[in-house]
Amino acid sequence: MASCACPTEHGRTAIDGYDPAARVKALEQVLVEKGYVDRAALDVIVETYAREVGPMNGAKVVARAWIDADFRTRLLEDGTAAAAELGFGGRGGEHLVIVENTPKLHNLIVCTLCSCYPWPLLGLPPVWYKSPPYRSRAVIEPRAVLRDFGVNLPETTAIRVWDSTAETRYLVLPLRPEGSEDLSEDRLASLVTREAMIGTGLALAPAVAAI
Amino acid sequence: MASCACPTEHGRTAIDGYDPAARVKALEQVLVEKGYVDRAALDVIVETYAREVGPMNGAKVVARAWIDADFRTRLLEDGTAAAAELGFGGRGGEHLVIVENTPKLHNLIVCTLCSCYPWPLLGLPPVWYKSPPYRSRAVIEPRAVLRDFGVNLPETTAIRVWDSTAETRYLVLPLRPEGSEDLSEDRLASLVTREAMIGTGLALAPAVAAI
Amino acid sequence: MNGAQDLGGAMGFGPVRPEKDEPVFHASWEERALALTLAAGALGEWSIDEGRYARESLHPALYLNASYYEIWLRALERLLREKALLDEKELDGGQVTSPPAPTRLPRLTPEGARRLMAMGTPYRRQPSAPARFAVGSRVRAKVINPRGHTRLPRYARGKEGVVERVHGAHVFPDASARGESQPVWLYTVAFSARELWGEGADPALTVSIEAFEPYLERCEPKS
Amino acid sequence: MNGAQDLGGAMGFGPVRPEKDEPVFHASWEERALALTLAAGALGEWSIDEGRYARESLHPALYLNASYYEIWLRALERLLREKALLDEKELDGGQVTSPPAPTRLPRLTPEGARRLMAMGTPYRRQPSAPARFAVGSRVRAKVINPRGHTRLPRYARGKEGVVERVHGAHVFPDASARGESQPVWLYTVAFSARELWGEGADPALTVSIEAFEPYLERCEPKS
Repeated sequence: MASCACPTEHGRTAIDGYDPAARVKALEQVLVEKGYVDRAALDVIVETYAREVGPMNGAKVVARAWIDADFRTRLLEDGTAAAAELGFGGRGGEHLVIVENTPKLHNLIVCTLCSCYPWPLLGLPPVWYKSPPYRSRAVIEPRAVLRDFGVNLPETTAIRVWDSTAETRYLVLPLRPEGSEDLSEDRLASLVTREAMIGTGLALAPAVAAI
Repeated sequence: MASCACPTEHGRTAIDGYDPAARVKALEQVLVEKGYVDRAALDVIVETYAREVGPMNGAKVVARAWIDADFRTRLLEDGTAAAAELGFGGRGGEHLVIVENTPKLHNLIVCTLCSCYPWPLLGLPPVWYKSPPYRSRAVIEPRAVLRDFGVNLPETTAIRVWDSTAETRYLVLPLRPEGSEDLSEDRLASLVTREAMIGTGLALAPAVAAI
Repeated sequence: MNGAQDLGGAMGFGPVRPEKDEPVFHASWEERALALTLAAGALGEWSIDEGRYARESLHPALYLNASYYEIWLRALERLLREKALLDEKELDGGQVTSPPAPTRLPRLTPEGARRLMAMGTPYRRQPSAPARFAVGSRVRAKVINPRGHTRLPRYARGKEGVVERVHGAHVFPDASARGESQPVWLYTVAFSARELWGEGADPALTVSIEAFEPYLERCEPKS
Repeated sequence: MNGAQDLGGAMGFGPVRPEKDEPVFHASWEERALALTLAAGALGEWSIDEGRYARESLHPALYLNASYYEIWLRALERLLREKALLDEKELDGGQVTSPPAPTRLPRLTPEGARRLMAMGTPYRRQPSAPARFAVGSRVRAKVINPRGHTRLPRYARGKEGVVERVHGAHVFPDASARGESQPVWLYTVAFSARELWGEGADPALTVSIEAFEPYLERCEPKS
């Protein structure tokens, strides 16, 4: 056993014996019995985020912005309204702001205080996004964080970090990769990873995406 | 099981299975075998702090200051030298500073960054002194901390908190209690609690000490 | 509050560890913890800000050892208890022992859940006063250390920045967490890393926060 | 470093719980953890500041869940490993598997232990330059966020105070933790609670820190 083991997110025993799986089961039972909660409504919520809402939504928005300059303009001006044109919006994305990468400026999204994230465009946030290493370091050493993701930006590239401390929700419009000029909107969307829209990654090169 | 249980200091299982009692036993064995450590020297260290050095030392310094105005002056001017007159000094007290309570000013000692404490005068610090509740709150809401100790100071009493962020070590010279005019130096020392010398308590009234 | 949630600039947590092909949920209890949190929240008994405050009020040693859904779940239990929807026995025993309490909003139906996900609940409000600041205003984040909920992170307090965006008037979280309604102007305020972190900061780094007007004062330029 | 050790002003830890008639040690392993830390430290392989840095480098989730002697013990293991006095196998297995390494100072004898306790190791040094500040000087604690060891707590950074005492030149912990020797002037600097904590701070509260000269800059009065 290493003496400086870092606590893991899963498969861990809480210090006070708290067992989330057992607690949540009992809690659901009692809330349903007391009439506060309808199990079918819970299923709808789970289904929504397990299947319907995820990074594929944001990727469609990005791809459209890459091929449609007018949409791009509207998107950067009013993210909520432009995303709604494609049918995206709702809970956790009531006030969307899209920020644009340029060859000289790289954007990065974080929520240091909790886990704010543009749900309608990206779905639920990944564990790392909600965890102390990312939340603590993104605002003080984002270049080092980017290296954890295998992204090495030139020192001359400015970095802009957006700490989501209100109900405004940010999404990065990544740079359109080289060699993607002839791709269809669908193919373009397949280049747009979740990480690219958070800013911890870049859009994939067409060759990589094709593999 | 309460869901907001506060971790206890003792009898707790570390999240990573670390067992301090087993680790320290194995560690001592290996360090002795490799010749880095002499068990008899370890015993001397333990004996020193288990029996010889403790708050009774500081109490003697305080009692002397209460009855000897010249000593008090020297003590407030150079704590290290004055404590040495009574034979006290050494590790963890190389640079002693004594601060004096007055009817209008109450002093409180803390080490927000670790556990700095005037060892030669007070011995080893109590658990609460080293723990997050005290270290976090003493510098922002000392009056509330004092209430945890049953001490209610008038709002008009100024509070001065000394955060021990260097090798200087602080001790509070508490107010001499009323009704203690005729007591011997030894009896006076018995009124001086550890808490009184940290600033989380006051010197005992003679009647209380006699019970 | 200066709780464990206020992580910006903290050190010692190690590298960020992205998980390859991470699933949306890692266990079925996570699905239910999410759904229960949303469905119980839809009863209208607490605001999103009260919910956040319940999470950040967890003992820091628990907060930093818990997975995020465990934090949500512990906070949900706390809210249900505080609002007297469930009592301690019901939480611990999993058995109903008291009659249901009335709630501000009715139980969420499946259709209502679909609507809630699709529409959200906007936080923009009619302003009650003109904005004090405009794009380009130099502002300083106040030094405050409230015991209650706040969305001004410690790392920005006392620091000077520039207003970059004006988002209109929004629900003020510090008041909302106390059950009060107080729309205030919301701004994006950008700070140089040098201002936030001092010597040795990345010279090409700018960090912004979303700052509610009560967090800000007009900046008196340094002499 | 901005580790879990930097607790001043943090919230959520609950009340202070003094223990009635608290014993000096709560278990025999605590006695040995203390004695081993002191005896191993006397080998001269690390400074008190390297020792502190080893403690504050513990993962915050571990630091906040550990008793204080457990923190010491985990840090001691780390130092012994880093200085190659013990290897991982020896730490985990409790069996010697490698020859002892040479140390700067010899093994502490019982007599040496008595002397160490009685004499201590003073930290005052000959100054290499005159003091920049005097009693009454108005100073500002710099905004710094070093990755390494520092004794300037976060709550004081960027804040203005007054020099109250001058302690002479002392070992500078930030350098000492890197194994470097650099005596610098040490001051007591007092801050009003209003300056440290802002609105709502106790108006009759003053807090001082012990500040090494490199932490301070002459204060330009606010306009």
